[in-house]
Amino acid sequence: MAEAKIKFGTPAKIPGWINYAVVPIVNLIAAFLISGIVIIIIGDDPIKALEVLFYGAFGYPEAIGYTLYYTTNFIFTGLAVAIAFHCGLFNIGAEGQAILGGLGVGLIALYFDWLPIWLIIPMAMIAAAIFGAGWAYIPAYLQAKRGSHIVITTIMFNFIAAALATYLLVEVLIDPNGQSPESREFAETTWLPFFHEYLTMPKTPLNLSFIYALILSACFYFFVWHTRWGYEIRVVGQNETAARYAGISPAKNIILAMMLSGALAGFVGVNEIQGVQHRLILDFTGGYGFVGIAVALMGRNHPVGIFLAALLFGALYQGGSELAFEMRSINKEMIVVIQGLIILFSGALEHMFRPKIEAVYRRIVGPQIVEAP
Amino acid sequence: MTIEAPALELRRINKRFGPVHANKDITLSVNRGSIHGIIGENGAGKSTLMSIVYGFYQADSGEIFVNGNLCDIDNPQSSIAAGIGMVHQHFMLVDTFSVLENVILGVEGGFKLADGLSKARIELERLEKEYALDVNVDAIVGDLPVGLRQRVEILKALYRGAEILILDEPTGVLTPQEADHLFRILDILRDQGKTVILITHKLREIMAITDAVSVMRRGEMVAHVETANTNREQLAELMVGRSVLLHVEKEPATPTETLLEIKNLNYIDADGVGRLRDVSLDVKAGEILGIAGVSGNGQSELLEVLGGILAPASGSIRYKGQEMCGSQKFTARNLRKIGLGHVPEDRHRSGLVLSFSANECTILGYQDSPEYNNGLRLDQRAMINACETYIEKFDVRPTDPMLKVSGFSGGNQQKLVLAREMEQDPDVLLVGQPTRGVDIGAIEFIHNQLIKMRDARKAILVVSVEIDEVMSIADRIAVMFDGEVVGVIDSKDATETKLGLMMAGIRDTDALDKAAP
Amino acid sequence: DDFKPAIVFDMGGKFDKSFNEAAYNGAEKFKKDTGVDYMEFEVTQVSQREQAAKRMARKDASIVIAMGFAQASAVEKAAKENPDTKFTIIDMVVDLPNVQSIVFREEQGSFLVGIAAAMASKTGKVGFVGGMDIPLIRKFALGYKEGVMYANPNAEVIENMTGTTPAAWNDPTKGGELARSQFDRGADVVFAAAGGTGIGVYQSAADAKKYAIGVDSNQDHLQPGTMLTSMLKRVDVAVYDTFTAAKNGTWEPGIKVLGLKEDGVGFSVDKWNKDILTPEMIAAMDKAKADIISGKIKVTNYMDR
Amino acid sequence: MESFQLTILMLDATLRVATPLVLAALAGMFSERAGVVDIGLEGKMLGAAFAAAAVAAVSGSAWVGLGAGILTSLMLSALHAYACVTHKGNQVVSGMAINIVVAGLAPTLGFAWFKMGGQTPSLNGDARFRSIELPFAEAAQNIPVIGYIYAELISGHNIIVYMAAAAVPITAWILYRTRFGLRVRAVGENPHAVDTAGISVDLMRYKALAVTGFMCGIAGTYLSTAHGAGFIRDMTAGKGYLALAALIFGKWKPVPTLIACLLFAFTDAAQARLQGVELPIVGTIPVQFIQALPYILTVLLLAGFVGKAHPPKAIGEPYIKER
Ligand SMILES: Nc1ncnc2c1ncn2[C@@H]1O[C@H](COP(=O)(O)OP(=O)(O)OP(=O)(O)O)[C@@H](O)[C@H]1O
Ligand SMILES: Nc1ncnc2c1ncn2[C@@H]1O[C@H](COP(=O)(O)OP(=O)(O)OP(=O)(O)O)[C@@H](O)[C@H]1O
Ligand SMILES: [Mg+2]
Ligand SMILES: [Mg+2]
Repeated sequence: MAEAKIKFGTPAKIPGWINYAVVPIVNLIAAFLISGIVIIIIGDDPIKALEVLFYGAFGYPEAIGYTLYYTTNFIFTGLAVAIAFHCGLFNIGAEGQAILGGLGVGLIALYFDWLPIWLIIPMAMIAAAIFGAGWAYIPAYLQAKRGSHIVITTIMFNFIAAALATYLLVEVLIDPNGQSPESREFAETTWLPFFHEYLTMPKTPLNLSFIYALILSACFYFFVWHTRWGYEIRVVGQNETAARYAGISPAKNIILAMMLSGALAGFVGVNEIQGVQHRLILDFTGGYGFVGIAVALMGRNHPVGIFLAALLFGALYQGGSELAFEMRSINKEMIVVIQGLIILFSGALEHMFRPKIEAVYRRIVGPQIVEAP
Repeated sequence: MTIEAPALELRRINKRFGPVHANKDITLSVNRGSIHGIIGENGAGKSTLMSIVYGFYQADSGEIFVNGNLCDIDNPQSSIAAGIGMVHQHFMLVDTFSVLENVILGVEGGFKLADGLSKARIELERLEKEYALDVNVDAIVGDLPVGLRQRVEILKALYRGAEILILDEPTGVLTPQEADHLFRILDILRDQGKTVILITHKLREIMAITDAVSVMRRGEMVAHVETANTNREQLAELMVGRSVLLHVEKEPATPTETLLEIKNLNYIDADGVGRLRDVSLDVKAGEILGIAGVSGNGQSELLEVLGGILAPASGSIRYKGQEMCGSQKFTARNLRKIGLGHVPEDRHRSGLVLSFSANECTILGYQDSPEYNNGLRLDQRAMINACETYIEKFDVRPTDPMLKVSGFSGGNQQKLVLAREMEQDPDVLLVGQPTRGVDIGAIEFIHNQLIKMRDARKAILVVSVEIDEVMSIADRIAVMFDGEVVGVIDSKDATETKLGLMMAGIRDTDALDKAAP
Repeated sequence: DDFKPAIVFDMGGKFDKSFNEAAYNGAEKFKKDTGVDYMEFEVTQVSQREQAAKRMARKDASIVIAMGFAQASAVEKAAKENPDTKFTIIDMVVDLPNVQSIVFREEQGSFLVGIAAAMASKTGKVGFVGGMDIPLIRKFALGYKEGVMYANPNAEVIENMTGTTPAAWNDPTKGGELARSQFDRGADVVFAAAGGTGIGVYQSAADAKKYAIGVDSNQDHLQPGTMLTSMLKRVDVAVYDTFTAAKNGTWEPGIKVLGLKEDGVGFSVDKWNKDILTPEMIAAMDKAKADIISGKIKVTNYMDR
Repeated sequence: MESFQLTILMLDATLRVATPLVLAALAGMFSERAGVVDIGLEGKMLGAAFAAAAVAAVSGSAWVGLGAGILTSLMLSALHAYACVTHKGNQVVSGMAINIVVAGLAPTLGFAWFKMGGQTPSLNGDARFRSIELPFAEAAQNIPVIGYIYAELISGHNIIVYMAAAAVPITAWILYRTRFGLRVRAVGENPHAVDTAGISVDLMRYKALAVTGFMCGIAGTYLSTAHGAGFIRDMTAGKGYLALAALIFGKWKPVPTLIACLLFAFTDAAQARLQGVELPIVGTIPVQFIQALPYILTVLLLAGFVGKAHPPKAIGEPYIKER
């Protein structure tokens, strides 16, 4: 019987640090191992590559500035995708919403730059939110009222947003003295303060948006888990019938969640256009909207997770550019491969090593006997 | 005397789910050609045990013998091969498929479907005749009422040549007529030499149809008895571990003012079908109005219209004298504010959000009540406190308000929903299927709570397909048929036959009187 | 020995089959001829432009070439911060004492190949396929159109742009379809200024046995037999010369305009198109070239409208 | 007459453009009908396009290239299955990861092998699938209307276009008339039912994903060795996502999906002809708006005509037995 007891003894409970630290680290190691093999195949030194990558992301103040600057974008798009997820919606349109957000910033900065600084800066940020939210509103409305599949409509709206931006920058907003499809530079009063203006650190694109992203993350947590509106969004996302039973309108919440999502995505425009570029340009969204999907999913739609995932991708972007710079044989395609492998191992294959790690832990700790309740 | 090997024998089956020891050293022997009942409280481990027999789960240890032979059952395929069939509590059917397609899934007999389908069509016709299991084999399963879906499940098992048929709470969702029909089918099966294992919470069914009963409690097998040598009281006690009152003790009602008044209510669904037709009813403070009827005759729609979920086409609904139809206030949200409680028919579909924790579910529908809100903030402390109170008052197990509700058993989930709606102290309470899938210990408790509310001068409307239940708790009974109220009678005058006739749509009072004893 | 040239490619990457690749070829040639290696970076995110320019400066680059108009503001910032570093930007003007700006007169080269297109066309209809609709591409298109009209005032030019996202530079299937649609409508010569998308255009022309005109570098070898000629934009030469000048100490800031006169643009005559590009066409183009240089023919620069 | 001919030529273009969409969308149909979301269509196509072009260039045979394309796509599909079926990983993330890895890996390998900047050599001769003239096409050319349609629209495509055309009825037949199809549909609707019927859910999903990989391989091969003539990085240019949209648009059913693909392809062909055209009243519409037209049209159609879609019920959920 004793033997049987041991056999059926409840396995020891797996402590949090295994799940939240050991497993992700093992996943990352696996991704780097495979990347290393690819690097060996193309004839370079993987250990050095890893060193350069890490050094490039965190090794010196400028690197950290850049890493956090990228992180900022990923926080915005990660939160954007996550809030829609909480409402059971798959927002692939963060990219287009970010374009519109930038447009909102640009219009305010270009046409209202006579306003005082304390007014124009928040106005531009609000415009980003309104434009992003407005762009998300149409697919949301169509989903809520007409049942049009939001995945398709948001994909389509990405293309339409790109077309709109190209048109405006080529025909309307283009700097009359310039030749490239970008607007004139904004007045300095519209710029967000850079970190390096206030802290002793080298010049980097890191600006106030980063703090703003952190504040929004806290708001996100509070909103989703500690307000009735967040609660209602989650009910709709988990069980629409229950929502209707509880007097919660699915349509209203779908639209609300998507507009919040669009507004969050629009803030990429704040970071990029208002914070860094100081002029409207094309392609500033740089795929952040798509990577936001991976960030949200890897971060379990929770702001802490999203921050960590965003930091990972920020580090990859910045460390990757250092890598491309320092190592001749590693070009931008190779960086893409490494990023893909990390998404694969830490995202899609995240459960691959978990049982083995847990088994190892159990073997070390030994079984515990717990009686059924 | 030749000792025939039992059709099914289990020896020392153990199964754990994490910390829960769902099956502890279970031993069971089922005779061939018998109907064997298994009873036990919610979460006692019945479904788990049967899932092990069917190969859906694997036991941590133990042995399974079929017809005296040790069987290594590690997936449903080996169990099917051993002649075991199972009708799961939640049907394992593909809703978008036809009956025929569902039946042949897994035993298609060849790459091209056409051959298998025509073969199955013939075979099914035979089976349907032999076991009185008529269903239209070309119907889409999703369109069928539950009773018929269950027959599809039985056909599926028989088509696979099942000799031992396991049914997990088959009558939980059936109307009495459907249940009777099922029992006739089971009888035929037994007569044909098949073995049936029946899991149920309804002692009446056990007494009516089984040959032997096994009782489980908290993962253990606590008793085996011949049905002939036992009675309901004894079984109830074995199950719950204490004596249970099987009848509801209540004083006669003393109804006062009308709190809910429905006049000429009509509802037309999305397909343009009239689901409620000129329904007129009233419920007074201090009484329970029971709505009986075969499911699908408009009761569900009535509840949802009254709950502010569906919009009526015409008619009048007055809550506490306030006209609701056509009013801006006629939404589920506002009705709750006015003092309406609503326990939905289906706890999984609408009453709960399964992925939420218990405390989050306790505010479903009341999420904007000041009680749970502190400015912008949802007051987590208040939510947990409320949940703890409910858990304590309604004896919900487990007792942790932070647990996900999907981890609670059906009976305990039902208690959580009831607690939520009752503890808001509504003046009018709508209750759909109060005890569906709930064990008798919990049934007793739930019924007593409803009576207590009645005695606190609340108006209660209970929809149930269980005639027993309606008769024992309601003061007046309205019977619905095809969207109409066939009649309203005092429960003192109600008999099973009379209600049965009304449920079939017969209004003729003479016939009713004649039917009366 | 301590001469350290550097080059920053833009988003298309150094293998974009046109502009950046031409620069890459120039840099490679410089490396081969002088044995001096160069630093390089391919921009993938907009913010990397500035980062790259500054990093090159910090790494003590002797000369930094920035490819493409989009790098203007990055170069401006980096040049201001590093007044001792030499910068050369191609395709755009940045007015700073340590910046050299090289711009090409694409319209002049396009004008010439427009003449060839009009002369080679039997139907009097010719096509143009652009990548993204941006001013630079319109500059090509406008010069081309004027050249076509110059040679045949009755000719018709069918103009198509590939897309509105950067994917438009790398969509050969779409390019091929656009070309076919122009052929369907009667065009029989097509000029592509669309990066990698052009590959599909040339393939389509080869499949349909129509003529195509390459762009930036000499692309005649891609489909020998149907490549009428290529509009050359000597980015490779510009890069090579810039490095060389910087090495020899003859590099000078200011604006450098490379047109027909400077041999900065032109058309290709080689073994692959010698059977198609007739002496009459070459003569006509040479004459127009002389007239443009002398100012007799004015080709509109889209940017100066 | 001329506008008739132009219409036919435009439809002809529609078929060419629709081919990879149809193949990829039908490929996705198997995966999604089996309950596995596949946004990795893009990556599989790109991988196949690369492998096919590379192998065709080396071997000189388009058919060998096709084999390589299919094999590559199958391997990527197996990876997707390994992540989402075996390890219950998130299907969207897995698809995205595959897209990203392939987008980087194909040019990296291409550069290493061919030293042509990530491109493969231009394919010609047998290394490429050529147009097939159907019998009598030449002769029929001059018969008005019918003959012209036959010669221009029906005849003169490469073999993969015909494969795509055949793939629609074949897919419908497999899905609705065979045991495999029945099980695929069942596993996407209710995997528990499939499991209790004694069929392995995981194995079914692997099989369905294998079919997806197979068809995606053909779609990718088409891009680089039939429609185009060589691989260039990112050459799928979003076709995988468009195919997915067509699949959803077509409500996961073969014929409506085909129609959606044709619609996308047609608007694409039409917009090429609308660019710069002077329209009455509005004048010349900016190119960007013409280019956005297919997308705007799709949204309008979705909002106006296509009702609520009912996706396979179990889609996106990894199957976990002990629920
Ligand atoms: N898949 C599972 N994972 C974890 N625990 C489980 C699982 N299935 C069952 N359990 C636990 O095992 C115990 C027995 O459950 P089981 O479903 O067998 O009960 P039951 O007797 O069928 O109850 P009911 O009468 O409500 O149907 C319960 O405590 C339940 O919480
Ligand atoms: N993931 C899980 N973790 C813990 N227990 C679970 C889990 N899933 C199911 N259970 C338990 O398994 C048992 C059986 O689940 P099932 O869905 O059959 O519910 P049930 O109790 O029979 O309810 P009902 O009769 O209302 O359907 C329940 O007691 C439930 O508590
Ligand atoms: Mg059960
Ligand atoms: Mg139950």
